[in-house]
Amino acid sequence: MFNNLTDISIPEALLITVFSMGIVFAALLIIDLILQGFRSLFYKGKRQTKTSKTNVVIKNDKKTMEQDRVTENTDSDEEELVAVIAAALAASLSRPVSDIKINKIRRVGQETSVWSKAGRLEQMN
Amino acid sequence: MFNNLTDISIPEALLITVFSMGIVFAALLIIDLILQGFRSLFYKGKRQTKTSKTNVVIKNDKKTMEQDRVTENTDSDEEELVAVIAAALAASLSRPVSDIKINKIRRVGQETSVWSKAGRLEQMN
Amino acid sequence: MFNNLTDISIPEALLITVFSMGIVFAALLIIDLILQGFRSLFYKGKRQTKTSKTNVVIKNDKKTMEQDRVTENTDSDEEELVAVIAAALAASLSRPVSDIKINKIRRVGQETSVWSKAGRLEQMN
Amino acid sequence: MLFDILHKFWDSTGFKALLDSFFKVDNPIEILQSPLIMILVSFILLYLAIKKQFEPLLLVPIAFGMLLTNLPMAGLMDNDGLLHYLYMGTKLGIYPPIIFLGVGAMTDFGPLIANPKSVLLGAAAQFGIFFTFIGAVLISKMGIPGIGFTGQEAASIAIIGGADGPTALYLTSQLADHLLGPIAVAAYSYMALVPIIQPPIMRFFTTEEERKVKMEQLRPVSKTEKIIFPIVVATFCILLLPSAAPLVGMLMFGNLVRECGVVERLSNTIQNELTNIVTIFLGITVGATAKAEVFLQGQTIAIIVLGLLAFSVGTATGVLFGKIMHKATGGKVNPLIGAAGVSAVPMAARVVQKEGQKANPSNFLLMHAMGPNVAGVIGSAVAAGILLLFFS
Amino acid sequence: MLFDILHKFWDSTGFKALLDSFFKVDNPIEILQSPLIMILVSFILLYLAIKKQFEPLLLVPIAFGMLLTNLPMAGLMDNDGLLHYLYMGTKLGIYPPIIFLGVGAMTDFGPLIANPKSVLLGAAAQFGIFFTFIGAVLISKMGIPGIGFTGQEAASIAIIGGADGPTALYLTSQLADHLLGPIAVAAYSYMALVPIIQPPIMRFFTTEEERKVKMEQLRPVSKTEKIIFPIVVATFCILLLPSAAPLVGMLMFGNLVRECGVVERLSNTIQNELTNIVTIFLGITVGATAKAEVFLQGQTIAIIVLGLLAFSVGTATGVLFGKIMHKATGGKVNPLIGAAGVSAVPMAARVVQKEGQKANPSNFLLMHAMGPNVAGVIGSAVAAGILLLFFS
Amino acid sequence: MLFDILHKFWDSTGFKALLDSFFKVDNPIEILQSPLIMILVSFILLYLAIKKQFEPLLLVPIAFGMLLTNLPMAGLMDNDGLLHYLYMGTKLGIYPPIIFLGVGAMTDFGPLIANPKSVLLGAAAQFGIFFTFIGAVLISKMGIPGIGFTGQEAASIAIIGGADGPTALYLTSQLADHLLGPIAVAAYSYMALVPIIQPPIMRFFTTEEERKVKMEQLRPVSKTEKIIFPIVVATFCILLLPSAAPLVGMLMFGNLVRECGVVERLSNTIQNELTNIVTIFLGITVGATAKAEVFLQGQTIAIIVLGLLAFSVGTATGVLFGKIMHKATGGKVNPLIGAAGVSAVPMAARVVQKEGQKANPSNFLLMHAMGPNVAGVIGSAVAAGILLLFFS
Ligand code: NA
Ligand code: NA
Ligand code: NA
Repeated sequence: MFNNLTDISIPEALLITVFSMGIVFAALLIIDLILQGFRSLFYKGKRQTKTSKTNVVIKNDKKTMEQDRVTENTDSDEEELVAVIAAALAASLSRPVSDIKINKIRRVGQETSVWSKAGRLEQMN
Repeated sequence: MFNNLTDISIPEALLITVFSMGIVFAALLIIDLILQGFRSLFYKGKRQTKTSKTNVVIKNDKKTMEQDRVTENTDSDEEELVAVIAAALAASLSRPVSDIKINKIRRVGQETSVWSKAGRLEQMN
Repeated sequence: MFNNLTDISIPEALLITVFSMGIVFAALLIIDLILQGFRSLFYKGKRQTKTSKTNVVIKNDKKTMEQDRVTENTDSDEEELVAVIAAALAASLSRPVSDIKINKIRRVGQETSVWSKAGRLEQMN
Repeated sequence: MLFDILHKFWDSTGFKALLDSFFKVDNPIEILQSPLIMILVSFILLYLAIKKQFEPLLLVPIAFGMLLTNLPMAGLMDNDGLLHYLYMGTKLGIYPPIIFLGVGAMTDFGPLIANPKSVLLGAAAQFGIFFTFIGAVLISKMGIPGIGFTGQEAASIAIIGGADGPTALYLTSQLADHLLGPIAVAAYSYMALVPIIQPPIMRFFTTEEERKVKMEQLRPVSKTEKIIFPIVVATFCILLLPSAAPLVGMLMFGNLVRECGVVERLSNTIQNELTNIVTIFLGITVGATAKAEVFLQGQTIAIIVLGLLAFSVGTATGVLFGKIMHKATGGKVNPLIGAAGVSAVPMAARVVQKEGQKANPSNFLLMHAMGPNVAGVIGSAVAAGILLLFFS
Repeated sequence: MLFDILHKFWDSTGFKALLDSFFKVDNPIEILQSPLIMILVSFILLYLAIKKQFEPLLLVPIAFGMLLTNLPMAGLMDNDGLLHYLYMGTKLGIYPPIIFLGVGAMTDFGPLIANPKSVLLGAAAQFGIFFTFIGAVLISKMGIPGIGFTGQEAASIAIIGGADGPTALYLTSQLADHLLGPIAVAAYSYMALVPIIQPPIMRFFTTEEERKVKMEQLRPVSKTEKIIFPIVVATFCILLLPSAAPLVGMLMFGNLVRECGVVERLSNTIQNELTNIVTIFLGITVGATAKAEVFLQGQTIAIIVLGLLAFSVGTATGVLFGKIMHKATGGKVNPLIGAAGVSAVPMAARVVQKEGQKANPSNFLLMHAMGPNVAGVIGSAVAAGILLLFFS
Repeated sequence: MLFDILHKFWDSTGFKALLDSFFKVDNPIEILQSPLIMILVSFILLYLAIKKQFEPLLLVPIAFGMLLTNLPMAGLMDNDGLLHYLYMGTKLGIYPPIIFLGVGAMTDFGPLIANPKSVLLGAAAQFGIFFTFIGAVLISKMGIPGIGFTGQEAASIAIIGGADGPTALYLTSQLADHLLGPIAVAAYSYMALVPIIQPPIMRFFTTEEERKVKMEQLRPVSKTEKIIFPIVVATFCILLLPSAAPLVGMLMFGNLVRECGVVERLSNTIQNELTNIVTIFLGITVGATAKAEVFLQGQTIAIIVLGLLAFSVGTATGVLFGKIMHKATGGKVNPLIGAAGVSAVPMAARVVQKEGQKANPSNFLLMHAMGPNVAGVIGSAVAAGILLLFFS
């Protein structure tokens, strides 16, 4: 398509940019349209009617470091966390936020240190 | 062994069938004999005497879909399940069925949905 | 370095031994020195001051056979086990032994037999 | 110039290739081999796997592999394509024996050891394989245009009757890897359909009285027997049929790891992560062999039909042999358990349990059916060994 | 004779080679390419990864690989070296799509399905890629000695702007694998620095009022939609851009395995062990490409600078497009969520959440930002496909 | 014709080949190399591994691989055989370093860091390696027919004295892979026999008084030290001995992943699934190298004898160096801990603990023995590096 793809001229670079961003937008625009189709096909607002309260105990996984950063902050963050979890659950459980009541946030994570100790012991006994 | 193995004639196919089923039966018949040898070597009906009652709590794994199909049915299936588990345990614990008393069937599985939610949250917080 | 490495003479073998053990000792001696450097860099005996008691519940893993061998012995070994665990924890928690009080040793392992039974059942139901 | 790029871009898309597969064909019949049809087939398989739960562990990866390979221009099965690299494990016959390792580690041969006679039912059900082999040869002689199988192909189709996924995929990968797609689809679909295919055949060949037979309690099996079993069976079967070594060897190694009780951590990893990883790679690459031009052939229809025949005949001969044993033992054997000899573990054994209870609600045949069921796995591995001996 | 051996031994050590890299150079400038400098760089990266928690899952392996490859004479990247064998999975483009399989299995596209318009923010943020591409071409024209990029190299550098590790590593492995080291370091470092890079840009381009905007509750998304989504998006994107197939195909396969609900055990293994194993091998071998003589070049500095540009421009165009949507919807869209379009999942979405709350403590933008965030992953995979189309 | 097939079938079985190995030999002495004998040897190893729990994690796979490879005609180690494909990871030196990655991730170097002097005990115990090396050379000079070792073979046999499985397998795979079978069997058997081999030697070289010595509490070790340790040791050892890079590099990478605390998920996968999967493949393919014609040689007996020598001498020199340290420190060091320097982690350290308690019930030497024990792992990796430097 171009004279020499190992040595790109500036006009060529601009052309590539315009064309590529065009394709990127076109592609994602079509995905947008597909998803709007999803909405009309699958979502009729029915679920709004069944508003059962959901009690949730959040089980934190030990896998990422994300939570450690959260753990650094305290107290004031606790409320943010509740709100964020509520919002997240709302989406993932397909319920409006108002339906969700969080009773208790129990951190289950950080067992890792115990485990790795068990590992060490295992190795020695 | 045959003229042309990429182009099999019908008599050849029949011969292959007769011969192969012969080998299959011979092979499995010998396994049968070996297992009858096992019986006389290892099993003297001794275990019958020690009839201690075994209380078992069945821990269902979350891994396969099998249990979901079971879960669809209810109530009337519960009894079948107990019976089947008893039979299975009888074999795997090497005890006659009458020795086994199942107190409680506790399903531990299906934590997966909770976990995958935790996964999603983890990703977002 | 040698005439023929596929056919080693006895003097050559002795030379290799002397030289190699020399390198092994030299290498590990330097590691010794590095670790003595660690001691002076990172360890000032400070931690001695904060002597909070640590209550520990040991969680045995089901993975190795080691513990089975331990399990064979009983009673008299229990004390040894406590002592050994205390020593191990002392090192891994960076606390002197006297700081550690073990309340309870709870074996969590050996669920494997239950699990494998669950596996078999799963396969059959 | 932008127009020029757009034109070239359009030529590079799969959309154009897909349109061309309809409108730029020399012969209207070629439309029947359009990748679009395969894309639709993959959607149907995804529907069956997800909604109807047809053996989803393999059919979801197979169907997605089928989708990816039929999106034109993507080149995932080209020599330097991602799926082609992963396919090497299928082609070289590595993945299926590793799955068998996992199957061995998940299988309890206790019911077979307790009731050795049931091993013969696992032999009888292999008639399905060879009946189908004859069928495939017969069809080839009928002169239907586009439908004809070489000996290797006929053997690969026949093994569908083994009702055992890894065995079918291993044999096919060694004898006729271009048929991996249709044979995998047929084998896994019929395995999922066992609860529908088998009951009428089981009822047709048995009387109500026979189905009511309650079988006596199996004897207990000791740990020692369970440990010795895989060693002895592997040694014997491989000495008899060296070509069955990859399948039987791995099956029995997995079982030994399971039963020996001293390598629990290996057993867990084999049963879970190793099997899962290989399942994903095996499934998606088997699906990726099903390109439109090889899948959309008259042969595929013949394979689908012959596969159904294979399952049906295997069930029937299993049940009929069960009837012989019923007579020979003076009525101690319920002939229904013969149907479990096709393998399709553990589905076929569960079908036997259900049918037995329909006839007699106090009947528990599950453990008795597990014997022929696991014997069927050994039986079809042996049959695969014989076919490899002839055809490779 | 012992002295002779000692002399030869000394010649075989890395210590001697390291000393020679300082004292036995033809030209003093060569000292700047001493492996010792790379060893120090690897220590710094380890410090950042461990102490500062800069994307440690990849930077710890990358930094250690960098250390090992720069210890002279060890030969781990020689043709028969350990890391060279493991590197094949990187070079052949196998590891990054498998990581994408894991990413798909860990990603919830629900927020994107619920708010389709947010997909456009994921498109807008890709300007960062192409802006950087122009930048790399411009720099090459400036005639700075030792700094000049081919088209393939410029494309590989540009993809840093995608803020997506596996995509960057895949594209670079296909177009310019000698740059894997610096591009990986830049990409993962800036992803870790997202909470520092993005906020000033976000605040610069938005008003207080705009940042205060609360967005309305997302609609619920059904299981069916989540299952159909990966199938449809894979089919469409690969038909449009066949070259994106390895990335988009694996991403969406992983997501289907996650959402279909019938292959939980495959989903678990993909998310955990498979991803972890491949992460280790990918990381250490990517690091192992960063030998002193290729890493310690003026080009690396240019890549570091251009990478920062890429992230900044992507953030800015995302936010600016957010402002357009803010206007177009009559103020319903908070423009901050545009910043999440660069991907860097989920860090960028969390930054949006924090900035939104700073402006308005009752503001919860996280779920709204997850839409552009995951759209950005698709967007940069699409952009990578276009660049592959041009340059491979 | 059926008879004809049966005849050809019989020729294809392993049974015939096995019979021929007894009755159709040119020279009666060839009977001693019958595969049947190896099959019996594999059964004995399985018995030891399962019933006596001799290092079952490796001996169960090794013994089963030995069984499979000696079933005639199965061809699992032919160029296109299943085990031959899997063997590539052993032959290319990939599996053992990955096992070392796992060992690193499972090892706590804390006791070594707390007591640096114990590192020298890990050096002293390596005398066992070189003593055995001299022994192997001596035996070769004795002119016993059929027993003679090249330098490479002598080095591979000597490394048994390292009492470290992956190191022995790595060195042997690089220098003399035809000896993998006997060397693996000897190494793992003697590691299992450590509780029987070591105590008499330990008691012979020490006095009751010495064994009663209680050692003072180890100092606490900080997280920072544990993180820096693997980085520094890897850098130093590989600079000194580049040929040790695959072993030392992976050992220390695994340890860094363990100790750095920010990549817990990688650490878990390395310690469990990755190590387990590679253990299975390594074990079964190492066993598969032990075909009758290479295993049933006078050399194997020599290897078994030399291996025992290696363990015994290593234990003795470790204890003797312990006595030197006992004197040098004015009685602060219990010389028993020197025996742990042979590695065989953690068995040797446990033996020290038991012997110490026998002499003095209030004696807890375990943590003090862990120092030399893990130092022994580094020591034999260094020794392996030197042997590779000479002989590869
Ligand atoms: Na079968
Ligand atoms: Na992106
Ligand atoms: Na050692």
